[in-house]
Amino acid sequence: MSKLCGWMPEDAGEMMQTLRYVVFRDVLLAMRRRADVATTLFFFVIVASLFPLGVGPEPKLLRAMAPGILWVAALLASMLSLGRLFAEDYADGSLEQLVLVPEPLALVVIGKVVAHWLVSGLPLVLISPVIALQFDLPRDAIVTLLLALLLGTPLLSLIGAIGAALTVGVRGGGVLISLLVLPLYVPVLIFGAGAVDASAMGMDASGHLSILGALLLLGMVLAPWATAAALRISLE
Amino acid sequence: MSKLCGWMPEDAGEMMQTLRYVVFRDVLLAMRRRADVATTLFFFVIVASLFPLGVGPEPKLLRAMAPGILWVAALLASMLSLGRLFAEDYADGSLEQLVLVPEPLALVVIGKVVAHWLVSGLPLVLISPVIALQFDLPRDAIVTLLLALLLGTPLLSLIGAIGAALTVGVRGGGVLISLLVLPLYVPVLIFGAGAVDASAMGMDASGHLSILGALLLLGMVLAPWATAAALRISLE
Amino acid sequence: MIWKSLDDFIAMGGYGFYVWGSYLVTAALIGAEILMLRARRRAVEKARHVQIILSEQTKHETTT
Amino acid sequence: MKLNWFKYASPVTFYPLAGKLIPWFALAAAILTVAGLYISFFVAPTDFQQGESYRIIFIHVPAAWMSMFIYIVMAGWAAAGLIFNTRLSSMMASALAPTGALFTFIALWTGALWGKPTWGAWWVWDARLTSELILLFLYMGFLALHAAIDDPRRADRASAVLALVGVVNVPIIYFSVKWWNTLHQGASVSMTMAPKMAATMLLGMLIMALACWMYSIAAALMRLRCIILEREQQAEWVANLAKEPT
Amino acid sequence: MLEVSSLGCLRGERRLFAGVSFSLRPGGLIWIQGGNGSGKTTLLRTLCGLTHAMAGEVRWSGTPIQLLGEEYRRELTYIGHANGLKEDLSAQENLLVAAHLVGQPVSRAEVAGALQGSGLAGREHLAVKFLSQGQRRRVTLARLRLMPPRTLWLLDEPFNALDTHAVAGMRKIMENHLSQGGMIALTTHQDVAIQAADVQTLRLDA
Amino acid sequence: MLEVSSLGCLRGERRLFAGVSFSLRPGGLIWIQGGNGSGKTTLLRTLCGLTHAMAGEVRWSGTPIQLLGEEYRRELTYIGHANGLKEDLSAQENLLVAAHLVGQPVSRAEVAGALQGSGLAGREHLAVKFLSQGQRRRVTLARLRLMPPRTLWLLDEPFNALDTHAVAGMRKIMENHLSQGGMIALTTHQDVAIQAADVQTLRLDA
Ligand code: HEM
Ligand SMILES: Nc1ncnc2c1ncn2[C@@H]1O[C@H](COP(=O)(O)OP(=O)(O)OP(=O)(O)O)[C@@H](O)[C@H]1O
Ligand SMILES: Nc1ncnc2c1ncn2[C@@H]1O[C@H](COP(=O)(O)OP(=O)(O)OP(=O)(O)O)[C@@H](O)[C@H]1O
Ligand SMILES: [Mg+2]
Ligand SMILES: [Mg+2]
Repeated sequence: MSKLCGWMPEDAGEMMQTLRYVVFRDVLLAMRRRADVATTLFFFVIVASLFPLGVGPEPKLLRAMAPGILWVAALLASMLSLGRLFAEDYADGSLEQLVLVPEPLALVVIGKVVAHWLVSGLPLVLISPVIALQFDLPRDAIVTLLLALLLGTPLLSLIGAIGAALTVGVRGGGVLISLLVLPLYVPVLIFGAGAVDASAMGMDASGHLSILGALLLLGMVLAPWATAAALRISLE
Repeated sequence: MSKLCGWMPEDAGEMMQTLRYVVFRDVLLAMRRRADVATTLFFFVIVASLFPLGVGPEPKLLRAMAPGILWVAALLASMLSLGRLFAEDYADGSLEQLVLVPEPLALVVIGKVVAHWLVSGLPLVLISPVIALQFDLPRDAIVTLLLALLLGTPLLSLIGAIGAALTVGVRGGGVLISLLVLPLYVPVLIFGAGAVDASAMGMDASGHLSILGALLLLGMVLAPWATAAALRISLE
Repeated sequence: MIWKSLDDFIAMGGYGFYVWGSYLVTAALIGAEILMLRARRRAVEKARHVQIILSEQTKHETTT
Repeated sequence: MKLNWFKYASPVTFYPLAGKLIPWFALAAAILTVAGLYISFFVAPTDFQQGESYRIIFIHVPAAWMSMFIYIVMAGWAAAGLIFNTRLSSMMASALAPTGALFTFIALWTGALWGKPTWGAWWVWDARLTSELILLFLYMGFLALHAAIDDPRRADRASAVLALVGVVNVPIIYFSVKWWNTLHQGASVSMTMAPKMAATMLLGMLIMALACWMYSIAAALMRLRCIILEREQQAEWVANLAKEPT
Repeated sequence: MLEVSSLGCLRGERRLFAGVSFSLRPGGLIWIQGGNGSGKTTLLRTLCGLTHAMAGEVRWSGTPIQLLGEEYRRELTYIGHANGLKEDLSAQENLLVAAHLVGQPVSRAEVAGALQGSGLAGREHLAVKFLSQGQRRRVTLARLRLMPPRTLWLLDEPFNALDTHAVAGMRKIMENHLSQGGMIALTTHQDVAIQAADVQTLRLDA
Repeated sequence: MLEVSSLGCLRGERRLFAGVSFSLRPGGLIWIQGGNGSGKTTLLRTLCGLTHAMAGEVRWSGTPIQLLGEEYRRELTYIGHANGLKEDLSAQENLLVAAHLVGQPVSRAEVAGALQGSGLAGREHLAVKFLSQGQRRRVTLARLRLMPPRTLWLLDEPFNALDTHAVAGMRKIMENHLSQGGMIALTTHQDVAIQAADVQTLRLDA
């Protein structure tokens, strides 16, 4: 029997392997639908284009709103795809299997978050300058927007993962959960939009950006554990 | 055998009964998962309240933006809850059972749309005056907003149902649905926001409102059939 | 003749970037579409070829 | 007469016919493009208001026309496929969609490049611009839905429903956007052209439009042939095709 | 009477079955057999009109079912592999809603009776998500106990996840239905001996 | 060795089972029996640590499993009622990913072999959503064919939806595993006679 179980080397390489395969699995799943990534992008573009239709075409008004609009669109795009981060795995039983993986659950969570960001966060960051042009933002503000989104979207994925884990197979307490998680997005939005706003008005945005960076660090350290704990509770 | 099958009266009452029970079922389900209703509402509130934070406190600017923002928020909130309109029923097999109901499928669709509106549209209409007050809209505009939302949100549910039916059983449905549905929402957004805008500027909004009403009628006549056709295709 | 020289033609009265940006990108996109159609065609042809060979083989196996 | 029609409504008979037609359309497209470009760049005079930047019109307007026209044709084929359950019609619809989306994108791109020197901005929220953008979204929705469904028959039918819903909505969207813009005047720039379009300009534009038309038909037919082959892999007539040179 | 003539079905590039013909008379049972993936589920779905056949026809009292639509749906109960229960509703609510939706206005007492008969007494008001796999299947099958039943039952692996006691109960229900002139088309991998006057088997194996 | 001592479990206000004790030695099989809803699934989930017990303890080689964590998870394969397959991936991809995730670096050839052994040759590259119910179960169970296997298998109704041929195949795999010193805890409502040296049964009926 020792032969049966002793075959596996226990090292950091194996953790990396687990991480890599979680990422691989989720990215592969997303790639199965060639349209998936493009769809997230288009969603972002469409939402951003809806606001001018509602508010009207005055360029000055639109320029003032642009940072807020872009950030709300980013938040939505990331949130829409987050809903299914664990829900599908839960429904088809593969979440149980992931929890039984012989590595810390937080590692699996990190893998899933990374995959989510690669598939839905990154493309969005890359296309954001084009949309900023539609709102006629100055060049400095566009650079700041890129940086802010680069820091902010992973944070959205990390925070969203906690919410997604808590709402897996909810039993009643769901209202409380959405009360807790949605407000967590608000700081990201305020500092993200604030950075772009500042830079559009010719001020220094580095204060906002460093707060975003600090939040991201905090999120990377805490969120996976919180998510892992939430998942265990949900599966119980 | 004739006794086995002939027991059932065939009349309009029976159609009403089917309709009533579809609505009953979906509202009951929503009440069991109050988190979902709350999330939609919350989302609406957060999107709408974010802008004053992002844009700054100038009341004039805010008032100019208010109709557009409120309508976009309503659009997105309604769309967010669409993902679940048929997807869950599909996953657990009860959509098949609904398609096999011995009444026209369009009737079942109407029932589901009504329930969707009651659960996600109506609460939003009811809370909108509170948010309009945050933007310091005049009283007339608030009344117009209420009326416009009352006409517009059912239309959103009707159009959205088509998109939801088309994406049943398709992975990445949540985001795809928005790509399909949001462009179709544009007229509702324009006339809805236009009505509020007009009335905020002291003009007559009845033109916009009657166009919204006409669109709603058109939607009520056409959308259920399109949705039913889409559902049959998706289940094939 | 409208254009004095090739340079003049390329400069487009100072609007060269916009005019050529339009035409060249259009040409590139249409070219890309044609190439993609070619590639698709070739992929289908290849798959079909493989299938024909396969079906011929199985026919052979079943007859012998 | 009727028999004849249905004969060509089947992929088997249409496939070779399409193969014969493609070179002619391609040739026409090439000749018309050369003629059109010659007129655009060497015959049409400089516009006294906009200078040379106006020469974008010769690609911009044909592309914008094609984008709208192809959508309608596509929806027509989709409807035919849904109602008469003919495979070829649905295939035609999905063969047209990418080309339509391409022309929409070209219209947007050239428009943006024209807007920068003319209006000083890449983009303004003008009615026509906005409705063209929404048209691109509609095309993308059609393509994404088609790509997201694995069973081709189901994909055809589902996206046909979408195209039809879209076609009901396109005029509504168009007029609503138009109205939206006129309601909020203000900073928006209205699209103005030289007061009187010179005859040569019009001629150039029409020839280029015709060239785009021919190109679209050729491209759609080529894509159609690919689709037919992909879908009917297992059919006997496709297998027989291989024995003859194509 | 259900008549099936030379039905054929393609999936992907694969021919699942072809030339399937049979007819089912009042009181008749047909047991559709075949290995995993041989097309039993596909056949049942074709019989209820959810899937279109590539070839052949399904007729109910002589008319093709596509032409009948609602009239045919009114005669039939299909229980697929998925249970079709809403996880957040209780067993009682699920049954009540399902029955009313198909135009069968049952009372609470009748539903309670059916659940009791299925061995779920005491769990009528528990949300279905708390029930065990077999209990869920029992809830789904309890629809067959509600009077008055439809004529034609199409059952896809009804015994899945059921314990032996529940299987015996189901068998009795089915025999009762047949003796009253009902019809059943059934797939199952388990060997359940159903006593009926007219039992056919159909093998779909490739 | 797996030791279970006076395990008890509450669900809602209901006592599912109490005082369950047994031990499973290398080569041993335990067949957990009981009617629908008697707590078999709950017991299996407790054994793999997904659910906490209200009373009693589960020990692996003498240490409570909560203290072991990953070390214990490395020894065990749990196959629940749900298949745990991703519908959009092919059978091959599903197995590859699943094996790598649990730290079992198998090759494509091994996976293909396992699938072939499960009677899925020719369908390795079809997305799982196109497979029939039984074929999906076969894909899930093919994990057990991949070498080198884990020591302790916890199988919840593995034979569900399988045809008789596949059931026989699974039985052989399980017998093979036991003869190599593996352990199995199993629930099933079907009567499958597994030949092994050390077979226990445990009835959970209330
Ligand atoms: C991204 C920017 C633009 C887009 C999306 C766009 C879109 C369109 C569309 C859809 C049409 C066809 C409309 C119809 O036939 O009714 C059109 C026509 C036209 N556009 Fe643009 N356009 C853009 C920018 C511009 C600019 C900057 C100019 C010139 C200053 C311009 C000049 C024209 C002209 C002259 C026509 C032909 C008008 C006619 O046939 O009545 N466009 N454009
Ligand atoms: N797109 C496709 N390409 C190839 N094969 C397909 C496709 N879709 C379905 N199939 C095959 O069609 C069959 C569907 O069978 P069905 O679900 O009817 O089987 P079944 O007899 O009910 O099996 P089970 O006993 O496992 O429930 C499967 O063999 C599946 O592999
Ligand atoms: N919250 C709750 N309140 C009351 N009873 C509950 C609750 N949650 C679960 N149960 C009961 O616990 C039991 C769970 O049983 P479990 O799923 O372990 O059964 P099982 O033996 O696997 O049955 P099956 O053979 O049907 O798979 C069920 O009887 C269920 O009704
Ligand atoms: Mg089946
Ligand atoms: Mg169980």
